[in-house]
Amino acid sequence: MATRKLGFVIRSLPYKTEASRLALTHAISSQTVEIYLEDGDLVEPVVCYIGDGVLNCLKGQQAAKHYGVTSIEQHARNSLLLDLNVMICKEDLDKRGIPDNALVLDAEDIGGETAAKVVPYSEIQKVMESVDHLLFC
Amino acid sequence: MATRKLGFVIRSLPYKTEASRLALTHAISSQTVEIYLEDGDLVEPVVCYIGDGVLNCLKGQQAAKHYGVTSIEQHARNSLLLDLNVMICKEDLDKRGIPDNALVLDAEDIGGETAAKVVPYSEIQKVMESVDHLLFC
Amino acid sequence: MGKLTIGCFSSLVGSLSLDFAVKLSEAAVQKGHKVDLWLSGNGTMLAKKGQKAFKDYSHLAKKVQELLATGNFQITACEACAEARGYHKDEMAEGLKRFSMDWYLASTFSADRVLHIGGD
Amino acid sequence: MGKLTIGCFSSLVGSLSLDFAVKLSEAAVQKGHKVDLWLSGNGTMLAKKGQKAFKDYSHLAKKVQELLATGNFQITACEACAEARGYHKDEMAEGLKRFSMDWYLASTFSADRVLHIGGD
Amino acid sequence: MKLGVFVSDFRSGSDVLDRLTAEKLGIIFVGNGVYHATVKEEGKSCPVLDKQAHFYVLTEDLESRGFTAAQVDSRVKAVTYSDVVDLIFNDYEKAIWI
Amino acid sequence: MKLGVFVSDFRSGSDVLDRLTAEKLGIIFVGNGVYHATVKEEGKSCPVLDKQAHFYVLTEDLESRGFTAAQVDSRVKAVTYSDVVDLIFNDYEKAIWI
Repeated sequence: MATRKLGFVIRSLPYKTEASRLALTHAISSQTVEIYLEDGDLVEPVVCYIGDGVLNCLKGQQAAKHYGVTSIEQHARNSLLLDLNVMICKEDLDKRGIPDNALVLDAEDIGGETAAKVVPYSEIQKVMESVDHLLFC
Repeated sequence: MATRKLGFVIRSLPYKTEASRLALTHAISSQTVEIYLEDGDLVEPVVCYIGDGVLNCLKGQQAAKHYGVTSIEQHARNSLLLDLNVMICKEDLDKRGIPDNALVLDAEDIGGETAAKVVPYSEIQKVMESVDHLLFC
Repeated sequence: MGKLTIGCFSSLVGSLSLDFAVKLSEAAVQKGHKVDLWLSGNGTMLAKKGQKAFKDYSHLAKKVQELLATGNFQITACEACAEARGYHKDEMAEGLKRFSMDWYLASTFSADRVLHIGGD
Repeated sequence: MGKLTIGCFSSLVGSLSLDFAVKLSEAAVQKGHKVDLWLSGNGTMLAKKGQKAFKDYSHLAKKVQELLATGNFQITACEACAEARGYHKDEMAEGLKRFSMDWYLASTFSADRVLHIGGD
Repeated sequence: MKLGVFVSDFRSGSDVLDRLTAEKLGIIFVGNGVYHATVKEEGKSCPVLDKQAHFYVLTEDLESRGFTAAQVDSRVKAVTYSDVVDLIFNDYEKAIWI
Repeated sequence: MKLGVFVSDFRSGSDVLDRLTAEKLGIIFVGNGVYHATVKEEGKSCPVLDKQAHFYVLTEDLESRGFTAAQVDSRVKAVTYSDVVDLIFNDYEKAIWI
């Protein structure tokens, strides 16, 4: 019985590459990983947004309307619906003048119980140190 | 009977994307474009390297040895072998401390007759103004 | 009414540049212009038939067919770029052509405007 | 001897990141390590069979087969990412597997080291 | 020349843009270029907007990324794909993508 | 933590790199990251080399781009793929790619 922690650190802008979308879909896939593992073993992801990556968290993304693809906002909501541990770097939000109310911070309306946390970079650094593996993108 | 001039302006680094390689192979394909055109009609490319794009012109690229792919140097030599008009921005070379003798400036050894020219940016600006279409990459 | 030639080297999924190229083509055709779309590099991914539509991924196959049906839109993939990725002639989506790169240059010869989307 | 899991999302041709992933796998296997290589996003382009070798393009199919033959190398492509690009099950190169994304996470569970190449 | 420049990225291309000159210069923010028109850093709007040029931003790409036209810098005009076609054919002789 | 960072690009990633701290930090220039180890701009070597870290550059990627080990900044050690495997397994506990 063991738990391995994976730190997904999203530093890329949305849409120009698939990096942030795939980080979220991979993190979410932790929900079904048990089929490959022994009883009691777990993979626990934490998702951190830093740098330009914080722009993935903006509310109101209309990518589905204009391009017919799921928005990154929707993936972010799904990650919260599944109660993943999500952190957004406060300094990077402040630098870009993004207020908390512009962000996808919870998925309460669809049943998510865990909110994303806006935290100082030092908290994210601690996550990087505590996880077993780091996945930057 | 008409000639249309195309300005390929290479500003990308080699290898990270196919941008510079494809710019050169497309410019070179002007040699066979007549099969689609009426007698006497021509497409005449000029190739300009600016910004980080000047790093495509370095001699001694061993991409074939290490990765089994034709080097950008080889494509640059092919463009000179076929006597394309090639210009490299002097300010961008100077900024990066790259001397002329580090560059692929001719393909004399394989029969090319036209050398690439190291020119001030103002000359490249003139080319941009004089061509019919601009193709940046 | 004019002719617009677009070259696009960007991959099918992710960058949205191919989406841009197709949507710009659509807007131009709707205004009565003619459009040639040239796919090279990773852009040739659009030429493969049998792409499954998922909500998470760009799916341009249908729009391309609608544009082809107008008669004012041509789409051609670079032959070598396609083969290098394992897309053979019999795997091409319907209505798409394959030629060598000189096709693109010939298209620019008679184009009023050219937009070259040259990177990934 | 350890286990290295590499995830690579980069396209087959152009970025050379897939080349990096395959060459790093080779070096690791030669030193007695085990390697799992996960292909997602545009990285799934490597999974398509029938890629023609041209001098201008990365051609990794042969090296992948050599690595598979050692028995210390697994390579798996993301099923949805492949389907979205039109790579169906019968078009997979020999020896490559297809699974959903949880396969990758399971591979990291038992890995000593993980290298995630997450962009194009 | 009359040059229309499609700016498709947020963190690259400024070296090219800084040097470009044209009798008439249009800068059209598309893709992740739309952040130039919307994101202020340390309270300052993007330096590219100080250039002598006409600025446009593609509404579809703006909205896809979670912005509305109200959040766009006042120097930048929101346009649609249909408008972009007219810009290409009527306002600029050459178009480049960076 | 002991962290190995693969730096694969020339013009992006410095925002991430500037903030990273680690008990032992290794920076491995690969792909177009090799220009950090070889190109001086305005006569100055790349600021990333002033960071407190161990620096490596992948010889295969260096040579592919037309450089030799002799042109590499003296703070950077040229390594092969085989060496990189040892760095990953022996010298650093975590590896990231930026």
